[in-house]
Amino acid sequence: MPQIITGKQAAMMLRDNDRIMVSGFLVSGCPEYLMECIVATDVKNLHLVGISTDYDDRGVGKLITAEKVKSLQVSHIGTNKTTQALYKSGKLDIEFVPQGILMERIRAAGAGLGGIFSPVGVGTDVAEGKETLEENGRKFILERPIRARVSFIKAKTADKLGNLVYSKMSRNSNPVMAMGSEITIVEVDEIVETGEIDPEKVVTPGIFVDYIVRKGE
Amino acid sequence: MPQIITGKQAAMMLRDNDRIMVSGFLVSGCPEYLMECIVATDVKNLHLVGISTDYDDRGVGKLITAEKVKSLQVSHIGTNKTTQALYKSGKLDIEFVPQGILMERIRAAGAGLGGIFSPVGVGTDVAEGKETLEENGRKFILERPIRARVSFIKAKTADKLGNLVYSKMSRNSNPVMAMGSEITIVEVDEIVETGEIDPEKVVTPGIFVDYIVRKGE
Amino acid sequence: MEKQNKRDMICRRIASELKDGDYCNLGIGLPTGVADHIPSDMRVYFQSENGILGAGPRPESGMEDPDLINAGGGPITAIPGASYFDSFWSFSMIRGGHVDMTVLGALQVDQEGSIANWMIPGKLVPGIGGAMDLVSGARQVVAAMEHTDKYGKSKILKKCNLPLTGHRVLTMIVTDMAAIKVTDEGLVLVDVAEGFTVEDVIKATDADLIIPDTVGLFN
Amino acid sequence: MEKQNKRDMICRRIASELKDGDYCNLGIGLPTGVADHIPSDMRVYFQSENGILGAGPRPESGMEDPDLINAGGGPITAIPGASYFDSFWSFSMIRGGHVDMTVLGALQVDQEGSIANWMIPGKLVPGIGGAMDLVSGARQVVAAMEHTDKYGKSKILKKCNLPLTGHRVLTMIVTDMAAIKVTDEGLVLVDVAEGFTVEDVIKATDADLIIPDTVGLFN
Repeated sequence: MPQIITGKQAAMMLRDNDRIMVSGFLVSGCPEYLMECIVATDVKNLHLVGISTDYDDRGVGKLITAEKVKSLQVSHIGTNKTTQALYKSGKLDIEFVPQGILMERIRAAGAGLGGIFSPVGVGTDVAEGKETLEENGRKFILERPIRARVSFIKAKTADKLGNLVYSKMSRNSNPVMAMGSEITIVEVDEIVETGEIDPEKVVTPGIFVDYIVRKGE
Repeated sequence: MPQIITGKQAAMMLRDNDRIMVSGFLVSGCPEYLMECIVATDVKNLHLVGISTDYDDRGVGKLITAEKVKSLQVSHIGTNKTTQALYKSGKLDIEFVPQGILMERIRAAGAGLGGIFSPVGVGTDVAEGKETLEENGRKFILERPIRARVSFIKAKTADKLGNLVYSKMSRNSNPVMAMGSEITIVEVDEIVETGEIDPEKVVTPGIFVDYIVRKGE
Repeated sequence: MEKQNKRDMICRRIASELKDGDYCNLGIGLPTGVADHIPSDMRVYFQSENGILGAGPRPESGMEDPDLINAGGGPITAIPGASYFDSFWSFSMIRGGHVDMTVLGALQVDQEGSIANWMIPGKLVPGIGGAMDLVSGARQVVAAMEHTDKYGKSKILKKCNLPLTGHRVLTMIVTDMAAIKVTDEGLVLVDVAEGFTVEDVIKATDADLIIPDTVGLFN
Repeated sequence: MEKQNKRDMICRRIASELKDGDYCNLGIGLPTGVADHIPSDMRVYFQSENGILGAGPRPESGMEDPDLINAGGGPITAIPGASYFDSFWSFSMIRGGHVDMTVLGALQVDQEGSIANWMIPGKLVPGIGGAMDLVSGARQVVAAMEHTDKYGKSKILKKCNLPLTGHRVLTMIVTDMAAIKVTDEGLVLVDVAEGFTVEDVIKATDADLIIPDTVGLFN
């Protein structure tokens, strides 16, 4: 069962060199308030897992601009000039992961799998050094789980048991990131009473949520 | 885009020796009307993939009782005496698959994966002859995708684009089976106009559905 | 002791291992009774692997819904705050270590922490169901069982001889005679059931037992 | 020809490959235009990998929703019958062969059907995004691109020298000069763009082209 805490309390859970996941796709579904709370702390040298680094001044990009991040596992940095500059100057380590495979690797961690055989990137740099499997003439490469210590995610509504509902396309990486870390902290627009969300509509069951932060609090 | 057809038309698509998947967990979520339509055909020697074989006279058990099935990939047969008797007398080949791993293997087929490394059944008969992976002292076994030619699934409501909504716990194996076969045929209680299902509530998007049968038609 | 009393005692002892806010999956048969022994001031959320978190008690007669059933097919209800999901996510939840405890019946268990509960070759072949996933993934894996079979032979063995459901997966074994923790060192006798002595338990157990200085009592 | 006219021509030619009822994913940039050239009596459903099936056109100004965006971050709408899903299922859909066509921009393509579109070492490193998943899974993989770079050099090579996005994955290449099918035998010139001859295309192409007896025209 989750606890309701403040954004500051959430940010203070981080330690230097922590591995974190931050949800969202070009800001949609990103816990921006929590990003601001992290920027306000002294934490440094974070390892960040995310789909992209959003924009210089928006979304998870705020962590990059505030120089909180030393390494990344990410699928795309094209919308963030700071990320690109830091990468080119060698100040940021990046592992580029195909977007769907990033989701698979996080889900593998959250679902207790040892890895998956992926058809993506066979014959490209992504396949280098990875074990392969061949079946009916198709080649697959072994992709390992990606875990973190803390996931920061964003939902529209949580009930007090942590059941989550998202707004439209903002769910993107949220459901898998809710599973992939030891601790999951969700930023929400509103918290409703238990029982107010129809069991059919719950997208992320509360079992995956450890802490709830109401945006701005 | 799916086509609306009759149960008889759906059943007539089957050929002897076909591999099929049938959804449901102890009848909940099973396309029972389609089972009756298949029983009424001459098709034989089906290979059946499912969570269980339900009961002798209900659910997918109707195919077993009608002797339409020659082999099974299944997690549980304890509720069906006919299945157990046929198995003991050697008339039915069965591969027992742990229930969650059955879902993973079907999903792997539907999602283009070559396999997954599973922690389930390590050190048991299920692991026999399978490749292994060791990581941080934990062992995993390679589980291969399970595909079929036709999936028969059951939803509460479909719109004309094949978007599906399920009743309560009846979704069970439906969403993964909708992906795992070349052809997916869904039996529904009702068909509504396109646009009547809220995009947030769609559980199985229409892209996975090829044919829709209204129950009883 | 009557059979129902025995069962209640086993389930009560297992329920005492749960903490407020825990998520728990109960196997069919004997384990189902654990839900009846949760203290009223404690919130425990029951997961059923066929697709619900927040399973509630059996509905009143006439209110059964065929799409609200437990893993044994029996009718259940959904408590406020419940959620439905498909079997793919249900077992992801289970295997990924998100469920705090699973309680399963057993044909045999052994001192390595292995459990056999899915078949007796040539006789009983119900199949694996969700048990193999559950024992591989839940944080605590508890076997709920009778200590001996109908011939008085120990079901807690040095090594299981039936096909295994899980190899070295148990964290606890609770029977009508004893509560036993499974540790890296072996089976530790924690409590004996009222009416039995430590010696009784040792005598009725084929497996080696580690006997600590103090052994508790449960009833 | 003006740049916009060129782009329209490329997109129109690609749109003509789609069938009624198809599901299609459009990459950012040039490919986005394909949606504007679907005949009005044809239903094509657009998937955006960030989580929608049934993406509709840009909303009117002031009606933008930050949670309704395409893969490039631009505002979109949802058509009646649309569905939302997370990225895990979105890419399962893509990799599993459920999407009929993906259209992607390209820096280079080659006669083996390989495509490079995610980086120029030392210069441009936007990252992979969803492109690698898309080329590995969609039933038809179409490159939409200019035939030559700004120095007039062919972007259709014997072998790509930039890091690959996909190895032997393309089914078609459409440029401002030609529509080319990728086959097991090599690149087959299907159509030339109005204003060009077969000879023009051969001269502007580094890759070997197979020229069938009849070559069509598009505009």
